[in-house]
Amino acid sequence: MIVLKFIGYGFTAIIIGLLFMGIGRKYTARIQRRYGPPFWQAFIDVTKLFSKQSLSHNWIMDFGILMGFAGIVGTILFMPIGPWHFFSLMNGNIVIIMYFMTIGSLGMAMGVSASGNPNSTIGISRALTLMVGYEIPFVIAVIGLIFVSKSSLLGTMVSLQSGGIMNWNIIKYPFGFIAVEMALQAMLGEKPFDVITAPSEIASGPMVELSGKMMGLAFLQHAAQIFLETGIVVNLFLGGANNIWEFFLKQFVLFILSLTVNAISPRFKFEDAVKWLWTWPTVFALIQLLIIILT
Amino acid sequence: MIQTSTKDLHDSGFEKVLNFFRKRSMWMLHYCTGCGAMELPPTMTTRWDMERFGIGPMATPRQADLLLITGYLSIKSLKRVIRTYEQMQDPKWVIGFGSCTINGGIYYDSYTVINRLSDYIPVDLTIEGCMPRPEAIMTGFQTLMDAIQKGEAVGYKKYKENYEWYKKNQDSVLGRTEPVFTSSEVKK
Amino acid sequence: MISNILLYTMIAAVISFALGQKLKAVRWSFSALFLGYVGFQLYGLYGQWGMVETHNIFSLGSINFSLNFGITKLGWFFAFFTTIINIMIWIFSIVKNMNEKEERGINFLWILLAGSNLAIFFSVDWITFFIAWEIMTWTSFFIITPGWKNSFKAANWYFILSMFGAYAMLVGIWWLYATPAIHTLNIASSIALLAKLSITAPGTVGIIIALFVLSFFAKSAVFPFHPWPAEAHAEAPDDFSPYLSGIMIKYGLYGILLFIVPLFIQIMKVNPNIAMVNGIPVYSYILAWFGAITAVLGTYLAIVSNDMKKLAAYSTVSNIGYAVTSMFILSSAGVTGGLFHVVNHAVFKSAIFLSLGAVKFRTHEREMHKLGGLATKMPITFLTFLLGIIAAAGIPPLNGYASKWIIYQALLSGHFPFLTTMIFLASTGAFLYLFRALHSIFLGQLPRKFNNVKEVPFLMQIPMILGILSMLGIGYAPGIVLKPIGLAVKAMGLTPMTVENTLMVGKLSSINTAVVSSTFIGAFFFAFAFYLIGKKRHHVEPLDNYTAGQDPEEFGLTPELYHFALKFYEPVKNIFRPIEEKLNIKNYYRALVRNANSFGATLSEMFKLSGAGSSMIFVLGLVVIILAGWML
Amino acid sequence: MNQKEIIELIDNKFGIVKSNIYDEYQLSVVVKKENIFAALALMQLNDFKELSILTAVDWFDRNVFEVVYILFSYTHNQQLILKTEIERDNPEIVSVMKLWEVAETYERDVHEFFGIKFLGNPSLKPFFLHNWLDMPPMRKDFKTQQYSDKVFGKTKEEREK
Repeated sequence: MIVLKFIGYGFTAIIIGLLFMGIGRKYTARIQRRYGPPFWQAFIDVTKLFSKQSLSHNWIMDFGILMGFAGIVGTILFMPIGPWHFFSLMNGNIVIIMYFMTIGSLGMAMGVSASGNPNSTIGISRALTLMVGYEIPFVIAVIGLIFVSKSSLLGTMVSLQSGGIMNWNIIKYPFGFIAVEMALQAMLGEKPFDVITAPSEIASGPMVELSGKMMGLAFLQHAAQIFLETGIVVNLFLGGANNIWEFFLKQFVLFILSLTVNAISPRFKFEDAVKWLWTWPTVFALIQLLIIILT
Repeated sequence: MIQTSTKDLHDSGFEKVLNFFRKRSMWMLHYCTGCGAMELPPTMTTRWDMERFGIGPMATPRQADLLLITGYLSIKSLKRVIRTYEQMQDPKWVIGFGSCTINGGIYYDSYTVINRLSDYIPVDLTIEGCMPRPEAIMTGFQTLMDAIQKGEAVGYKKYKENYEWYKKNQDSVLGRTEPVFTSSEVKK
Repeated sequence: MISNILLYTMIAAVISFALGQKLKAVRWSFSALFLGYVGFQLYGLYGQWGMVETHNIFSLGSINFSLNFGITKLGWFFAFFTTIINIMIWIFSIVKNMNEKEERGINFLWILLAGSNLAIFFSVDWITFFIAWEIMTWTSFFIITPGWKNSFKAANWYFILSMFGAYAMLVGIWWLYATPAIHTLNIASSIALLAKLSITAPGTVGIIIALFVLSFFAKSAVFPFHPWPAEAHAEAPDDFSPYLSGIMIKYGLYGILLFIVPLFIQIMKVNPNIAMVNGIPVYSYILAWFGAITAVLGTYLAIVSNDMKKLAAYSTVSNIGYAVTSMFILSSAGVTGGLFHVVNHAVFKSAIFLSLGAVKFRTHEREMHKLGGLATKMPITFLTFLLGIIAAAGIPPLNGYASKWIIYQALLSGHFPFLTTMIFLASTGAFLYLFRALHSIFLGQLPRKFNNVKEVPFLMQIPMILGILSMLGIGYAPGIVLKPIGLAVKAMGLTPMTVENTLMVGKLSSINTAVVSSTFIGAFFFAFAFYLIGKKRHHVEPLDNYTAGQDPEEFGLTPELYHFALKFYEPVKNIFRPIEEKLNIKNYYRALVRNANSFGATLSEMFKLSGAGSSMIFVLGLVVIILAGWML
Repeated sequence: MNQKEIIELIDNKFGIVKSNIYDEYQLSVVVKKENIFAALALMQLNDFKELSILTAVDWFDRNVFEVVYILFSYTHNQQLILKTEIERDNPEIVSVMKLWEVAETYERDVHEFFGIKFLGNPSLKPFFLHNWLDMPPMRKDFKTQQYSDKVFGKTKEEREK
């Protein structure tokens, strides 16, 4: 039974994530006054990737990429998706989620750097430094919320926000939401912060040596990551949801917001990206924390 | 104009089903050698928008399925094209832009520019024109997609089948050891 | 019972020294077996709490000096887990020392060190504690410098700091004994008396605490003293650095847990009028901040270091920072978290150092950019290192996560927002340098000169495999280690956390580590199912890589050139460069050394001047002594 | 220093074979082979700081190579084209690397495509052409059409095998 539920969770995350990517590409195309690919383009891409021949340099590359994808799918189980939650006891412990996500990035980093291509390693060193960059504002904002809701479980945070829009965290703690929204932009790797897979500078960064099946797994991991990160922010600030579709809708709104910024903004130089993340979002998060402590 | 293979290398039944997905999402590696590179941005952006068919630019040969050779190829760049082609993964196609890849174009008599690209790597589709306009490129893509759907675009299998022939041609150009003109011809 | 264990260690040390030069393997395996016997004896002592053995040595007037050992819950716990790790390390060093020249001395000193290690944990009164502390300091000093020239300069730094700490502790002990209100050498009673004294004379109590904290911080490389482990570990012999950073650096933490933390708890109970912040005394909060600064500083210094052993040493410093911060929160979760992190850190750090030692054993190379691609050549070492860094980064399935989770519970439930941010910054930063080490040593391109590197002999692999198993075991069921910790925490007067074998219940939320690890394994199979779709991938050797069309031979591309490892985190260095220039602890120490030299030079100059100069110094000295005597 | 003065300056020093003024900013002077180096050094002292290009022309019918140095002066705003002729069978000329370092690359290029040896230039190695074993290609008597057909394949029939 658990296994079925597990597979159900995994597939919802992947399908919704791919759906978001497809609609996102169409949305960006429409911003650029182009017709854009069909919304199920992401599914076609994934099937094509899995049908292609693939290569790997050593067993660590396969193991790493599998671990990356497993890390992200595993984290989704800890996050309450609307009314569904997989674990009753540890329903959405924010500390577990943040640390389980690092398995995803560690796995991908290990797999990709085993390929021995300097482009991918430069991409990984940038990804890790950026991770430190966006973790700070995110953590300060989350700490504020934990103090307020007296527990680090997303489930309790969601129940605290139930009942009408007025007591959503986005209304009660606007600064925290702004900080987390900026951090989300960097988490998803969208345009101002896509220093990790900068196609022109380091030839699509970590994904340089991934082909066919490997690239397919990396694609699915990115889709699941979109689902996960937007889901966390929905639970934290937009008060979760009492039915599934409302949850997906809220996630979609957040994703579209970050895509709008992505469609129109150039790319940061790498040091500036980290410095920017340590100034503006952190300032907002600290203001939020002071407000919570003082009141 | 499609360079179909002589022997029967068409794709089998199940392969045909996959071909639908391969056709609808071709990732192109854009090896811009000659003047054809200028034609690609218009096809990508608002007016012609090739992304409608799922065709998008990719940075590395490992992820790409479509190799665009957009112009003349000198011997040195031919060596790089061959290495990039061999680094690409299996169902892969090559499109030769413009007359330079068909018969050497205006460089037909140059001592470094090759005359026929299809002697060295299998070309699935060549688009005529001394730099074809975006409309021609779009129809080119359409014909390639139909060929893939029908299972005829099998350049990569042809390359594997008679690899020695291609290798011989490549070595005749890249790995020459004795001079081309014998001393007698030089005198007159 | 304990005293004859210590006696046997002395005898064993002498026997091992007596064994000839040729019997290297016999010597080290004898010491490993002996320590196994000691471990077994210790296991036997589990139940007998409070059993004290006193041995009077001599009496001088009213004071009679006696060595007395007793088993406390905290002491037993530390002794037992350090002995187990020591056995693991010695199995590793059996093979490692095969081709070492002067390893006879190291073994002798090391057994003495192990003996003093046990003596520290079992000493009940200050005198025995100080004697054991001294033996530990000088034996470890001589082991770090077995005759190599540059290691002397590094260990010199370590020796001066330990001496400074030891003198501070000696003054503290003397001061304790001298004040009429306390006048006892027994540690436990000194805590209670000091707590009562803090109401009437907070000044003296403050100074005594400061002295002891100084010596413990110097030993455990906390903030002002954090640079010494980098040099000492890097220069120490490869099989001693796991001991050095796994166990030796924990003595300061043991001292804090033995004396400082229970003292603060008593003061909180007994003394109403002390300044409180968030429910803990102010100075405990400040010391917690020292720990947080160490954590962040250790992480930054590790990110920018290029020598693999220095990197691991700085990561030890940063992990010590976590433990110190969580201990000084003085809540039950804090102390348990700190203690548990000490154990976890000892386990995964010794695993990391063992794998580094194995790499150095095969490649004789310490600079990270000269290595690379060793994973396929040395799989077991790679797996140990990989699991070591996963545990060190605190990633769930392994043991590092359990203690980090408790530390976060303590920090968050105790309402310390900025401390939590610093710790979180340090632990995300930890992930940076840990991955860098993994990549530069094991992944990436294999240099040609290491083409025929083989895996280390099986005897060296046993401790690594043991390390992996213990990391996975503690990660899967932390209850095993948390139960004895609960006893030690109860002894300090705090209510221990409710813990079953795999379930940990904290104030904010509870976590079942077994479920966390099984979710990861389940997710791994889910991913593996996707991996099976499609054609089988084919193998490609490392240099057949995307080089933008250029073929490597003609391009003059060698694996060494193609391995990106030298300036791995240059952007991070650029970001912190302005700050780094201004406040750098090392220049501060160098300035101190320069001033001391100049002062000494002027003094000797005056002395050599003439009769008048020397008599003037003599008079000056007399005056100073009289003044000091009159003032105190 | 206008154009006439330049011509007189060179003429009374080295004797000009021929000179020609194209327009008010450009003039060309032909000098004998043995004093070309001295002329160039002289002009460099007179503010012709920049050697824009060094190339050669193959007069096949007159069986002579014409080596061309184009100098430019910012102060006089003049482009001086100094030419000299060397025999075609054993073409060699002294290198001007000492005056302008950039000349090393130009000379290497001219050496590869015309076969002119520049005495004193250490790096006369193959440069652009991929393992070229034939006659230098820019010479008029090199038949590119036949070469291209021979190497890259000529007619349709050949290809149909």
